[in-house]
Amino acid sequence: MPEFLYAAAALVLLMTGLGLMRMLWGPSPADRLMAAQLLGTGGGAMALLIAIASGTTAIIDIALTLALLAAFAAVALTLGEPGTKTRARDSL
Amino acid sequence: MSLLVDLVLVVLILMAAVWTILVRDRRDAVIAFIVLGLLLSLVWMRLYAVDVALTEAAVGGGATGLVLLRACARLLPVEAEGRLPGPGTQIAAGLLSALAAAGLAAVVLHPPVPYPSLAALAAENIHTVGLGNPVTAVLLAYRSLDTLLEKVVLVLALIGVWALTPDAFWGGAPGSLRARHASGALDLLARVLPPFGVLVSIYLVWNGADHPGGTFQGGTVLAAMWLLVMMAGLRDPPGISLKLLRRLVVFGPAVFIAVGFAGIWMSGWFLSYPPDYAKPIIVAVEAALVLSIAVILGLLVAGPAAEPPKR
Amino acid sequence: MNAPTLYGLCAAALVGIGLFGLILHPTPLRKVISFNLVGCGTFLFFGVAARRGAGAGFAGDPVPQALVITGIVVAFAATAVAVALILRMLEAGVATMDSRPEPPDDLSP
Amino acid sequence: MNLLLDSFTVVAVTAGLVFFLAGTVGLLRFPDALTRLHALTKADNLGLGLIVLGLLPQVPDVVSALKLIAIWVLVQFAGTSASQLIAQFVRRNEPGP
Repeated sequence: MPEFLYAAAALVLLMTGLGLMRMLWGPSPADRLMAAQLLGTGGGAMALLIAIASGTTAIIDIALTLALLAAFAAVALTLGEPGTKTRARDSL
Repeated sequence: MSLLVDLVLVVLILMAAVWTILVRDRRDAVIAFIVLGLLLSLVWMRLYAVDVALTEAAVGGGATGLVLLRACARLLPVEAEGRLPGPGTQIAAGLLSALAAAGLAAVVLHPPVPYPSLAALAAENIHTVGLGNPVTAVLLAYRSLDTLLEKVVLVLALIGVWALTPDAFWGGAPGSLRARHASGALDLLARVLPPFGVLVSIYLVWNGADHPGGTFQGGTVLAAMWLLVMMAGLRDPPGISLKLLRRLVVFGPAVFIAVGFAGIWMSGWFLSYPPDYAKPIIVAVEAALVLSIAVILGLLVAGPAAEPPKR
Repeated sequence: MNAPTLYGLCAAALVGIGLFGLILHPTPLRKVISFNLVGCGTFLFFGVAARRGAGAGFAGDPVPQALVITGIVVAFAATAVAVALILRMLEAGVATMDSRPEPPDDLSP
Repeated sequence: MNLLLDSFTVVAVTAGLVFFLAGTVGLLRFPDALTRLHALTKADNLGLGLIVLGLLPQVPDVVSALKLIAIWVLVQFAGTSASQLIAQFVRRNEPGP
């Protein structure tokens, strides 16, 4: 069983990693962020698979932290929209 | 089979790193950097450093990305990215960097035998502090002076950021973190997620005594939740001259220093704990620190004051 | 080739890439990001050292791990200070590092 | 019994992998940002969900099992909110059809 779970972990990482091509292609920051989002979910899934495969349950906590902060980058992106002059003024 | 996971991870990391450097738009570079932080936390997991993986997931994925993206929003758009140096300089820089990397690779490929390790020493005395997690034991018992000074560094960094406040705004609040466009989804997220975040943060600190987790991880998660509330506009950053805020900032380090001096009185050395009470003292110090860390990290992201003080 | 060696080489490459970016980019924010890359590579070295120093029943030497945890938080604090400094420099109309003056109407009202 | 649980794990995890594959292919091949977002959510919901489901028979204790479910619920919630935010971002920054 561990061998299967390790292989599944490698596959999840490989597939979500291929999704990073979208980070390279863009075109918009939203597209790039989607690649990051997919990798976040894939990374969590990979952590869970390895946690069970290796019997290290502490690794589950990593997936928990990743899940908790999964939306953080998306929120930060809406913050990072190019500023207009008026907005720049009240952010000073 | 498990080495396959490592190979894929390394390839992805190098891809993200190269992209971080080469991409033209600085916001795209920050997104690549966030991805890199995420991948690195998976690497730490593969290196059996779960404590570090938790820290990297919280700081790399959350706080650093937020600081950088916020800065991007306030800097000039793409056309002012600045000119890259000429091809000669680029080649020279590339050669220099390759040389540095090759030197480091040589160090990796020829490790000393036997490999230096303090694991045996750490294991020898861990029963005297009553902790099950060796990393927490190193942070708060064996090398507690380092950790104390690190807290002082955090306070100094906050003073450094506040010192950049323009004179007219001294005592006011940092600029609002509120997202530019109101969003129901963000509002909901900021109302529902923080209770879970607080729970996870307490769990990480409490669990950190015997299992991976601890003050930094808990504090960063707590700070991230506070920032989420501020970004949704439910609360704005507090004025930097607020008494309660300043007390919270120094509360953790102050408790730590007090415990350190109590150590002189109780067992003869600064920051030494009496063996029978070591664990409760360490957990109390951690609980005090986690609040201060959360407040300091949140305020570091919020930045210097940008509004005139309210009188 | 075992996993720690692989990650050690990855760390060396990260430091090299970060160093290249640090020299290449004229704008301060990109320099800060590049410097963070160098930092990531350095931390990864500590991780490799910790994994190689595994012993006494631990899967890794806890001392380098604790150092890295401290390091990650301090690196974040340093980044926050650097970013605040960059924004303040722009506000004050100070020239950027490639010594071309910034247009003063950038951020000031 | 053990064999049955193991084969359940294999089937569910494999199904999860298929949804991750679908998410990646969609993200790479779909023509515009909103359809790509649609593909992404499939990996979030079903990919992770099926992997969690498949791992449940293998976890050593109840607390870990509860954590696994909590992770899935959190990702559901965070993923949904993030998708909304990204979609709103896309609508503001790209003139739609």
